[in-house]
Amino acid sequence: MTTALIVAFTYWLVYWIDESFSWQALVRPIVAGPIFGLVLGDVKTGIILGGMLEAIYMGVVSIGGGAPADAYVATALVVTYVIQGGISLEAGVALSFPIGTLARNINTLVLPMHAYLIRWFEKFAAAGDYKSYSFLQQIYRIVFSRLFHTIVIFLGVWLGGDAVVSFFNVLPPYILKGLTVAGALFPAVGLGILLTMIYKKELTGFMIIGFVLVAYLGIGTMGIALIAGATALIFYFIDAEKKANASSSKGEELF
Amino acid sequence: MTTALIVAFTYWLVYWIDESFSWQALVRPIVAGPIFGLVLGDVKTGIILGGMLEAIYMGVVSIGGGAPADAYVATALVVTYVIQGGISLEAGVALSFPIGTLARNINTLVLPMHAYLIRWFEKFAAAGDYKSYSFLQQIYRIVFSRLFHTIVIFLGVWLGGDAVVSFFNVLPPYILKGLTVAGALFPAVGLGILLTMIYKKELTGFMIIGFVLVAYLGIGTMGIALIAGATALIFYFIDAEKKANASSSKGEELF
Amino acid sequence: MTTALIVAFTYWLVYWIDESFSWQALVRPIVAGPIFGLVLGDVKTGIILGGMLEAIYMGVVSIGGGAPADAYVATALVVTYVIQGGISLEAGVALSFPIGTLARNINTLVLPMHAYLIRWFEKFAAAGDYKSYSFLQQIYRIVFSRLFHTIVIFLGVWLGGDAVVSFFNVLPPYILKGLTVAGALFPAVGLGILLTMIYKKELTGFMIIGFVLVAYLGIGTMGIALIAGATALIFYFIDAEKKANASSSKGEELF
Amino acid sequence: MTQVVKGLTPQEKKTLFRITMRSNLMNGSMQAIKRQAMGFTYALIPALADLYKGDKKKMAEALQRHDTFINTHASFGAFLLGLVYALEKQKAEGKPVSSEMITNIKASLMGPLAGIGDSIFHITLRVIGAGIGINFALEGNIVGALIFLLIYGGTFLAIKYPLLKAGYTLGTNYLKDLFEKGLVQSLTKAASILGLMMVGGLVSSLMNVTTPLAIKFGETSVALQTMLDQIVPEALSIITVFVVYKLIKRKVSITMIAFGMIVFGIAMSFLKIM
Amino acid sequence: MTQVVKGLTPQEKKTLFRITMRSNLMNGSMQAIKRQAMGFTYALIPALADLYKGDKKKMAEALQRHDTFINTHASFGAFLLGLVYALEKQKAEGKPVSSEMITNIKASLMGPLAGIGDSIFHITLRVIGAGIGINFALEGNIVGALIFLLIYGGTFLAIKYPLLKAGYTLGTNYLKDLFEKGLVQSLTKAASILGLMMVGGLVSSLMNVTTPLAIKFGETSVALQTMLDQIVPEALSIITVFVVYKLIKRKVSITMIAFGMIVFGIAMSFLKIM
Amino acid sequence: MTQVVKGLTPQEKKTLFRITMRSNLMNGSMQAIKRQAMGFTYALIPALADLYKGDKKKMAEALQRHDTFINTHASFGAFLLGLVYALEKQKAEGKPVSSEMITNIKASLMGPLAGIGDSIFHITLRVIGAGIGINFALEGNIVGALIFLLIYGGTFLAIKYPLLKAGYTLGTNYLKDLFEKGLVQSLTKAASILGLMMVGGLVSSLMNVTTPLAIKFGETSVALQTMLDQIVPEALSIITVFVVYKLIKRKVSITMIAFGMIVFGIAMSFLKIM
Ligand SMILES: OC[C@H]1O[C@H](O)[C@@H](O)[C@@H](O)[C@@H]1O
Ligand SMILES: OC[C@H]1O[C@H](O)[C@@H](O)[C@@H](O)[C@@H]1O
Ligand SMILES: OC[C@H]1O[C@H](O)[C@@H](O)[C@@H](O)[C@@H]1O
Repeated sequence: MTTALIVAFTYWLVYWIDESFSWQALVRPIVAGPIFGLVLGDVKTGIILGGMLEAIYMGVVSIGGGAPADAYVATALVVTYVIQGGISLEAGVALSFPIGTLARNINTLVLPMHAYLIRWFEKFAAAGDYKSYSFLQQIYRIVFSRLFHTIVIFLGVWLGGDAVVSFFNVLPPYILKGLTVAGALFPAVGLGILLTMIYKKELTGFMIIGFVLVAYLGIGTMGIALIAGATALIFYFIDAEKKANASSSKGEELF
Repeated sequence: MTTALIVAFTYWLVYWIDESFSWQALVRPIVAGPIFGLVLGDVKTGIILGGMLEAIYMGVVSIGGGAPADAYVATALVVTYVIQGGISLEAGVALSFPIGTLARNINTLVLPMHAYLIRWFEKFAAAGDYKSYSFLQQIYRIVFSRLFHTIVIFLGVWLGGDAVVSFFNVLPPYILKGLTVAGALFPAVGLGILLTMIYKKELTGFMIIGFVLVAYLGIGTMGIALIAGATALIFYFIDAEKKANASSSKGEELF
Repeated sequence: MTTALIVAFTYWLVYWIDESFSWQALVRPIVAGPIFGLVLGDVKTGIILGGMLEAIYMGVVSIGGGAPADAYVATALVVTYVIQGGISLEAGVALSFPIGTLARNINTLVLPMHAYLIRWFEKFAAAGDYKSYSFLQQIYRIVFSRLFHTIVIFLGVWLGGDAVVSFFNVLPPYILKGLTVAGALFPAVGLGILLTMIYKKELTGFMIIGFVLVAYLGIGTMGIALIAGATALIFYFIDAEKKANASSSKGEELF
Repeated sequence: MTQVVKGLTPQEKKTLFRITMRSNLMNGSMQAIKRQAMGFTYALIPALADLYKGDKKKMAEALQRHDTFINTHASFGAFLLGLVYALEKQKAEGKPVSSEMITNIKASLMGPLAGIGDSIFHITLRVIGAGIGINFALEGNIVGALIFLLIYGGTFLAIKYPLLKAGYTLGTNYLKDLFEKGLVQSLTKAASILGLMMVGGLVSSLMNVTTPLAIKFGETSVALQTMLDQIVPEALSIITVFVVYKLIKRKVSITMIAFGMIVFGIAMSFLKIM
Repeated sequence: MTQVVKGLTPQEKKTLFRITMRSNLMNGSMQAIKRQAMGFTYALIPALADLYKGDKKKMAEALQRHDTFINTHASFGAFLLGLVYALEKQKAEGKPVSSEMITNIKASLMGPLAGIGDSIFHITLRVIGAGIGINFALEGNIVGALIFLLIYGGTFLAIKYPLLKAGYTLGTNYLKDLFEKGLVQSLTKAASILGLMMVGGLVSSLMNVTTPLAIKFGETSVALQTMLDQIVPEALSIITVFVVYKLIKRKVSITMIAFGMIVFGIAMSFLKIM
Repeated sequence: MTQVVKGLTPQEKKTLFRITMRSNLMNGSMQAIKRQAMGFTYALIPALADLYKGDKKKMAEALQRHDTFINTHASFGAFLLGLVYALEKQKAEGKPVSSEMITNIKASLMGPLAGIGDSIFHITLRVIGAGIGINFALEGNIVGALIFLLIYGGTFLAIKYPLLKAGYTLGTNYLKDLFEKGLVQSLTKAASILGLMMVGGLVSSLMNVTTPLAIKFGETSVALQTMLDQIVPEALSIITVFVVYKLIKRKVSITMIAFGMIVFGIAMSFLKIM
């Protein structure tokens, strides 16, 4: 139970620090792995496992609030199971997937609580009480934001890896294979959310061009960023010039 | 002569079916080969020869009405010569080229007949007699469309491959080599016709870009189709917006 | 001293011929090398050395008047040093770099002289005396253009390679390495000058696209020239159409 | 472009279906003079019959209006059939749709549609289908032919009705836009851009004109083709297409050009230039 | 876009700095309902305090104006904070800046900024940082984590203040332009172009949905994936994104979609389709 | 742009030819102050002599008008000579062509033409010619020099007259268009687009600034260059060009910059940073 308390507290503290920058950096496996390794007395294993988990979770990022798995919870529990429970590194990595996917849904479970807190903010706003508004923001993030996650971590460590491991061992192989397949689909969630935010049918052509440049020419994300930025610049100035001409009948030119 | 009749009839029938969908599918060597093989009692040879001929005639397609060789006539005769005349597969393939090129010109020879039929259509149109117009369309395609081709096939089989082979055997090697060179030039015919239909000097730039994407970046036809479609979309919406702004002085925006 | 005179005269003559076409062709190492070899009695060495120097100076060109090294002076002296002074081909090539870089600055040293001549042109122009103006152009280019360069060549050959070589031999290795590093930076001079002449912030996007096409897709200079030409055409016609629509309220279309 | 018309009447549906069936004969009376003039008119007749049945004079006008040169892709042409059906309908209903308007739309869209259709079907899908099928065929496996029929032939047929409906929808719902905002022009231009980019690409992917010429000096030799490739790859292919284009513009017949190519090819091969 | 405001007053500087500090908590009270509504408002409070301190009513209006759904990248969102600060300032000074205007600008820019920020940080820099760092990590070297923090985390922090200032400068110096010439629209459109091109690219680089299905005929077999790749590579990835997009549009929850993917994945794996 | 003027008079032809000849001396009195001012004027004199022979005052004005800073590619500049000849002719005939107009056109086109000409000749053709020629040269074969002269030097000369004529034609036939429709601006913009895209490409193809620096931690080490390449390849080259551009804008002389580079290079090599 001491271990459970330590890991849970570390989970909360690191999240709190990371979140103080809206950073999503300390909570990545590659950083969080060593930290949990440190508090559990085996930094090296933490580092290595962090690297292994990062390799898997590299593409699982929170876009539009839509990460399909919780890499941070998975890292916390898996590092603990390996160091304390003595399961192998590989088994730990295999475990990380169902854990991460299940953990993602804590956010959904605590939604009613969040909905309740939102109403407080609205009250302060209506009263023009910006000081209380600010204060609540602090309370929210420190106390409520990861309350349940922390409890889950505590329970997960307390109940122990054995229970979890034995559970996954009885699963037929196509289940784990299926989770891998699902993993390949997950990034579509974030992209889908982004699309609902920015898609306009008139601009479909640009999306297709971005796709072709990567799929057919393998131009890489940075290359596509440069091309996209350049294209945006070009169309911005075309548009700006058009607007300038329209508003001033004198027909002055931007370029 | 029975063989000649069977092959000629098959030629006409398959063309008729294919043409009932404006399909240009059954008449391709890869499909027509097996069919002629079937009626001649050696499907397997038909299939293989069809594959070999398709490999050669893959790029010879009717664009703008401008195919430079008749792959279908070549397939009919070559398959027959190989199965019936006992010449080798390779010799058959070599023969296909001069045969296909010569056969292409049947269309030109029968042009006066077509010109005559056209006037009938015009008469029915002027009389508003759409039923006779429709009827003539059926007669035209069933009876006249491939009348001479069918006769040529009949004669070609009747006179036999030997005559044709011995004719080509006396040719010096640079002749066949020259036909290959000509084959490399042929696709220019279809492309040239297409250009006369769509080329506008103001859009030259787009043609160059399409060229560079394939010639320098090897992007493939489907990739270029996607890029071209995307570009067309972009310019369509730019144009449409411009038109919208021009027609409504209120300056409403499409995007 | 005869050699010095011959080499210096050759230098002046070849420059004069080349310059009669504003050519920058005869003065390239690959052509000038054989010529100096010829007058020094060893064409073969001249050809080979010319090739070696060209390989090094290939990227060193005069853009916007901004070549960072004088390949022609370097060629003249190095070929002479190798053929007459008997130093090795490789040593000659190594020498070419400091020589070329130093020689570049002769232009700066003689600037006051040029400034003086400029005023003569201005006088003739003010008088509408186009004949004298033309005459002065001839005098300028034949006599003054390379006067000091020719003297430098004369001195360089007269004093001999030994002096120069022994000078460079005492240099620590990082100096020559440093010159190579500088050589990699030099093309930035010409590009920087060009940019001051054509850069407009509204067109930055096009520059970025050009960069990406080469840096990420390795499209080559000719490919980029085609793409750039095509893009320019497209935007020219878009612009022209816009102008046409604006000037004629009848809304006639260019395309 | 492909919105579904919600309130398509049973009559419209029936007519659209009948046009689709008849469009199968688009290439039926193809010849070098008026190309698919009769095939196109034939396909349109169900629509004309609906609209002008009672009126011999209008029917004659309509038949004559369409019995003119047209050349387009047999399957993508369905889009044009749909659009023209919509136009004829508006015209029959008394809307200000002139005969010229219909003719112009046909003339301006047939080329781009041919470019798109030929690229997708005659070139891309046919080559993919044949490429996969040939391996089977060479082993004597009939599956090769079937794969080809599926990939090329199947899509060819499947696409007709949707395209026809899309054309009709566009013509019916957006006619006002199409004319008032000059969107037909925009559409034509966009289609031409699409077509021209693909033709540009096809010059490189479809053709491969090369020369074996080499310049020899002593021991070293330079292949002319290598030099050309360094300047502009496929330069000879481009020149060939350009020459053919110019010849056609000058009314040289296709047959003449094809024969010319054979003579030229034999000559070049005799001279060892190509 | 990134010109430096020459005459930034000490007060403005102080406020900008305080907004930057507070913007660190942008994701602080993130939830699925109003996302960063509170984080954004919290970050803006130094500005609102300056402008509306004396006036409870205006302060309440401003707080309520911003306490609404917003979702953007935590670091690129700083640009929006700067722009909104400038708008609020003009509004407080009596310029014709309506409440709707501010809301519209937020609504139209948050998506594009998210697209850009997510692409650069969540995807590019994170992957580069992790890619380099992982090698060290697998050897048990803590440097891996530090490299990751530097490349991804360092730039994340470093970019905030400059972006905030750029947004404020744009809002202050070019407001007239922005509105009169419709440049906000142009900006939004340009940002959307940027975002959409990157999303298009990400479909291919981020996803890799494939099928092991093969069609067997006798000895030869054709992998379905090979055929798909020849037609459109990553076709299955595109379809997946499109389906998810449609589901979200139809208000299916993210959790449902994620669970559905797991169920689907297991089913496909059971059936050996994927 | 390259239409042939049908009715070119013998006088015009003669003048165009003489300008071509004289344009060979374009770089003749090149110096850092007014660059090709005199070379350009010298080349134009046959035209000026035709137009203003009788009129000393107008001749003086014309000479002074052109005896000003100009810097362009010696061979592509011929296009500008042709255009200016046409403008001077219109002016001499009393058309409303002002002196400023001529100066503006020269100023706006000289840069783009330099960009295009330098890219094609100084860089592309020279590198191709040299690349092929060097192999011969290294074997002691004189053919290398000849190939270079042919590929680079031959095209350089061959292009002058056609470009001159194209410029003159454009100026003569489309002058009305050019001014009324603002096509000179369009032309300049198009030329700038062309030039800038090529300069963008040249940064990558012409330059290759790298660093051998590596960060070592225990056994593993990361090459800084590898990291840079993953973020933006040729990042150092871009920075170098940008710094030089800024220095030139701040009036630092080319000589200073070149010397600075040598000092910098030696320092970097001494410190093992580059
Ligand atoms: O997509 C924008 C934004 O959405 C949510 O706020 C989170 O997923 C962030 O990580 C992401 O940057
Ligand atoms: O090019 C359009 C069209 O032209 C002719 O009708 C035939 O060659 C068809 O195969 C082709 O699709
Ligand atoms: O850049 C244009 C032009 O500038 C100067 O005149 C010289 O460097 C030429 O070589 C160059 O072509």
